[in-house]
Amino acid sequence: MTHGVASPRVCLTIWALLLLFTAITVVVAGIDLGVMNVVVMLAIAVTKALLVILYFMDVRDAPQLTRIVVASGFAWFVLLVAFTMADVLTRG
Amino acid sequence: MADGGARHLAHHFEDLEQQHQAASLGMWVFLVTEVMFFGGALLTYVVYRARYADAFAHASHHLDVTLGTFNTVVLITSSLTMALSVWSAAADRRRTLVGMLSATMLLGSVFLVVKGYEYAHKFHEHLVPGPFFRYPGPDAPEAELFFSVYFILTGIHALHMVIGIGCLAYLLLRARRGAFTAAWSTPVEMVGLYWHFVDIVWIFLFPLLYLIGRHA
Amino acid sequence: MSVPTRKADYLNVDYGVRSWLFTTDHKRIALLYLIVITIMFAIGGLFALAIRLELLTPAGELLQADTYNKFFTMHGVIMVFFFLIPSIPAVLGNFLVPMMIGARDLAFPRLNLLSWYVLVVGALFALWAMVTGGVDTGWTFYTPYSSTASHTNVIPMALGVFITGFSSILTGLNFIVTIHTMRAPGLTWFRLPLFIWAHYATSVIMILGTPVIAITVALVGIERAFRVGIFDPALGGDPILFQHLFWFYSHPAVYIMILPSMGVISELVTCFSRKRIFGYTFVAASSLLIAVFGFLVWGHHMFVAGQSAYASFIFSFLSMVVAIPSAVKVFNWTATLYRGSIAWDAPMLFALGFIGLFTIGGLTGIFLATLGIDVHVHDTYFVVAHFHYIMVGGAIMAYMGGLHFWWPKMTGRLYPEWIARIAGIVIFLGFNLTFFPQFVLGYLGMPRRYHVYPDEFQVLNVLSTAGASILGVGYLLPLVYLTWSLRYGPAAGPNPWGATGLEWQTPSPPPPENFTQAPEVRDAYDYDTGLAPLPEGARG
Amino acid sequence: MSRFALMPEQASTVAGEVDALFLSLVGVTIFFSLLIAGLLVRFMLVYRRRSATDVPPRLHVPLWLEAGWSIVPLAITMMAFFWGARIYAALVSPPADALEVFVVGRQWMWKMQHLEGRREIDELHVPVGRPVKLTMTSEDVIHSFYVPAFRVKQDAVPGRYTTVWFEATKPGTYHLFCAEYCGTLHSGMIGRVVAMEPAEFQAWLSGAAPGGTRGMSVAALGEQLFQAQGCASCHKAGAAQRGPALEGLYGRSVVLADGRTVVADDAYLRESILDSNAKIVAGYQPLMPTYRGLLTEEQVLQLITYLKGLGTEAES
Ligand code: HEA
Ligand code: HEA
Ligand code: HEC
Ligand code: CUA
Ligand SMILES: [Cu+2]
Repeated sequence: MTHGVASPRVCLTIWALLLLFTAITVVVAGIDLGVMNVVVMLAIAVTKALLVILYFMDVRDAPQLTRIVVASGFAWFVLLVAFTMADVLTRG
Repeated sequence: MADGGARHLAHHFEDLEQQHQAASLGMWVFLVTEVMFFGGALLTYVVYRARYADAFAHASHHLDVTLGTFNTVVLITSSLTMALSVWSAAADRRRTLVGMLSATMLLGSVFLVVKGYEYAHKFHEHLVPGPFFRYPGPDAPEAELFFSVYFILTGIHALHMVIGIGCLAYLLLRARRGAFTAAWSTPVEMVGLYWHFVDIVWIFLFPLLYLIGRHA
Repeated sequence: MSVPTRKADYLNVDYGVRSWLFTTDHKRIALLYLIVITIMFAIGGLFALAIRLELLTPAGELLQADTYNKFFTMHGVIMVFFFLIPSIPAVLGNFLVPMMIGARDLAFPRLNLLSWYVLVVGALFALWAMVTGGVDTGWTFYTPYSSTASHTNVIPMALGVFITGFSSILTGLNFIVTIHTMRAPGLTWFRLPLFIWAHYATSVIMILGTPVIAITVALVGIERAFRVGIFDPALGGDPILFQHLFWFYSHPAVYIMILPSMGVISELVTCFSRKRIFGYTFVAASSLLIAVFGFLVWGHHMFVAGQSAYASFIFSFLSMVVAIPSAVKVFNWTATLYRGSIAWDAPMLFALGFIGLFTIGGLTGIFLATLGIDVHVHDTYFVVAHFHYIMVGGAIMAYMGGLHFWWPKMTGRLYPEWIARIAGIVIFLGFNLTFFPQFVLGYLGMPRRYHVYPDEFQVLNVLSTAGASILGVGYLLPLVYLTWSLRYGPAAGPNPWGATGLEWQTPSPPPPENFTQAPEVRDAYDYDTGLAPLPEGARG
Repeated sequence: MSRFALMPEQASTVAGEVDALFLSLVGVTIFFSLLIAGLLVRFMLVYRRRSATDVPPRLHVPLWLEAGWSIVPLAITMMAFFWGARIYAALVSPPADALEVFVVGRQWMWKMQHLEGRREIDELHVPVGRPVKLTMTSEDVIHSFYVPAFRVKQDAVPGRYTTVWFEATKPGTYHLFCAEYCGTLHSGMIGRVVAMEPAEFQAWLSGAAPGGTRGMSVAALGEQLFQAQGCASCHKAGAAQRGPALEGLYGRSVVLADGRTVVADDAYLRESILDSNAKIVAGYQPLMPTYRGLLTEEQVLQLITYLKGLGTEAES
């Protein structure tokens, strides 16, 4: 049974990338970019999460079903937020 | 290893492959429920943040970014050691496995200690929501909302860490007795998935809670 | 034992309380659930009777206002969280999902047992909250009433609901994994019984929705316990945010309650008309569509709550769309009967009752989803009538039908057919008399959760109470004769109905490992091939 | 109002249309219920099992049939949606000339305040033939203002304003119910709406009001408060003026310190008073104290009414 477990080299690379992104997000947070601050921060967070999911959690060569499960989890969270905000942002 | 892991096969499965598939799918489905569990709490953050952007930005100044960053690094590193644990188990390296599991537990504990220190600090500053909440700046009520959300999100996150450390302790005990082999290391993989998930939650909480008001 | 030569089956393989309380056999766990759920139904039903008695007169002489409020709250909480949500999935689903797919057990048997214990612990919390003073928030726990104003045991009750949620999550998780990984070789998705599809769809909702109710009631509990504001308007918190979180789960939850029933009906209708289901793919797909679209309509509970008009339009529109898959199912069931060979056995009568009452309940859901009408009938007895039509007239009817249908499989015994038919008819009549007047009451404007009401509403309330007493008798009958059959019922044989499901290919009650030899896998409803003949002496 | 009936009385401009829509859907329900029930019973009788060896035919499933019975219900629900949405759209947009009344709910009573000064409890007098708009809030938990004869209902939510409007068409006395569960005496939180001929209503309005507020209008009460609470010290033109002038504020857009622009509506004024630091006007310091907890909901409404009045004065 070999389920593509990430090798130590891959792990270390990903770890370094994650730290790099952490540094970037802390630095960027100190600069005033208006609304872009939030966008950049979230984009970085999503990237980091993807790195963890794909490499540390070995989804990159997991079965299709696993990917669907992961995706639906996040999709449903987005749905919860989106429909609630559809109310909150449009209240008179 | 002599039995190729066969003694781990439960009576109702056909073979180990099917059993592993079931465990892995089960874990992923469980993580989806966790996403929604945190998701509900995160929704309160999103709604109030959208409505009281300034108050939230100001309140976030009362969080310690240095400690937050430190903890982020700690947790990311613990994810690394966790990933290496999974690899060690799959590569039949028992000593490395024990070492990596210990490291993960240790890093997790460091995270919790730092978090505890931050909590204690908030407590002294009267920034814990409730009857004793005192807030120096404007928008005290909205700031109180921020701290409610902060404590709830980080609180359930910390609770998950505690559970994770418990699971790691169990793995450690079994790993020292050589329970995990290349043929069968499902529990290590499953706890690994859980631990990485907890890490991912923090990857979002850190910028959302600590960094939103940095530039203002 | 009276039958010493009986072969080892799951019931007699082991004796003693321990062998039940520590069992990991899905069939035994199903029976454990059956016991808990029946107790909860009786408690919830007794509250219902007290409610109806109180409403006999407009002045509210029987109960104090506070007592009444606690009664309907506990009626709602118990019926929804501790009876209807676990009912079909945890009893029939637990028993049948592995058997129908030719597996020996669910994927995680110990987790399955755990989820029963979790339900029991949750129920104990709820009962504790009840006997130490009760809760008066309504089953909806709306803030800020629940978080600040109420003086009752909200926290233990919230804990009960929180804990029970995990039972539901674990059951759903177990079903999903089992259905994906443990189907017998050759049993492809489109050969599965529709009962399985329905339970799969239900499980998806349990997984994606239930965690949200857990965190939501936890937040209310935290807000109450530590006096921190989360939904507190005094801090700028938003009580309507609570409603979003609550209904994000609780609307999909109504589909947790109805989808398994729909699965049961698909089995009953085909078996008793000896027909292949009409439009298999459509019925199967509609279950998934309901599960997915069911998540997009929660705001229809909030049309007058202060939600934005824009959001109301979206939610109303989507509520209309989600009704279509239900309609498709109703039409396909009806078409299945066409040119069938229809037997009038009790389970079939329950199934027909379901179809009729669900149609009325569902169509009145369309009234509620219609914005202009809901403004008037929201929080009136029209809503109460709507959901009892679906939950009592629909879901419980299907639960009864399923219980009667699989009773011989579960116990190895047949129940007295004629009394069962009479019970079905009594329930149907009592039900309509109880709840039909409530539609009229609601449109006339009688608000729900009212303990005293204006005189002009009395006539209809008296009718409703009269109906409830008939209904109560109707529910007592099965309790009596099913229990009776356990000891005195004639032996059932492996397949008393001549049904095609895999579960009928094994003895009744089944052996601990479900099948003594691998079942012969075929399409779910092969009634037209003569492969599942009616047994000797079956009613023609 | 105490006869046995199957339909409620129609006493507002929307009631007729709501009922028409309702009855149409009743028609749809009867049609489909009878259709389904009729088919079920018919099949049960015609295809009753004759012998245990019957083998029913395998039927072809025509796509047009499946499509048909999806599309027809969809079409029907779409009609219901648009019709219902039209009524709702009208219900959420009060006409500009509506008579305004403030309603504050609390456990377990309704407090009404007419702009001209009359106050009522659990009773609301309104003229016939003129739209009436209620601006509502609650002092504790959520309540809901419901007049079945008018077919209107709206929750009163603590911490914010909601509005509902109606135009009574028939003089009479109608039930007022609290429709959102609010605790022990939820079912006792009921009252009456009295619809009167306009002239009668005017007479009633100028009649003596109970309590010490006889004859004093809401705006006048607001002005009193404006002085008593010290608002004037910062907001009246002069050397000591530290806050922006409030004349002509209502309905205008305000530029905030963080660059956003907001329209000064009821909600904004409410927030400015209760939560003064939530939105800071550009060019000013966050000096204004928050009045949360210091003013009752009714007093806030009085202040707002006074501020609105300032708008028209400045223009004239
Ligand atoms: C099992 C439970 C269950 C189910 C399945 C449903 C199904 C539906 N419900 Fe119901 N509902 C509840 C349980 C349920 N509901 C409960 C408990 C409440 C109250 C909660 C509380 O406040 O306490 C409630 C409240 C409720 C409301 C809020 C009312 C209010 O408080 O103001 C609304 C509004 O849209 C609604 C709509 C619907 C719709 C559109 C469906 C649809 O899914 C129905 C679809 C079915 C059909 C349409 C019938 C079959 C169709 C035909 C035979 C063909 C003809 C069809 C057409 C022409 C359309 N429901
Ligand atoms: C599954 C869900 C379910 C079920 C089955 C029922 C069943 C019944 N309900 Fe329930 N009801 C709800 C869910 C349900 N209800 C919910 C969610 C609410 C809203 C609560 C809220 O507002 O918060 C509600 C509210 C509600 C009200 C409105 C109260 C109010 O708003 O003021 C009324 C009033 O008539 C009512 C009546 C009934 C009746 C007569 C039955 C009958 O069908 C019950 C029949 C059953 C019996 C009569 C029991 C039979 C007896 C036995 C099986 C054993 C006997 C016992 C011993 C031997 C010891 N219900
Ligand atoms: C200590 C001085 C002070 C007092 C007392 C005071 N205000 Fe203010 N007010 C200000 C200042 C300064 C601002 C501008 C900054 C801001 O928006 O908070 C302001 C802003 C406002 C605004 C928003 C104006 C705009 O142009 O958008 C309103 C409305 C208002 N105040 C009403 C009141 C009322 C009503 C009271 C009494 C109950 C009151 N104020 C008492 C200082 C005061
Ligand atoms: Cu106020 Cu109900
Ligand atoms: Cu709903």
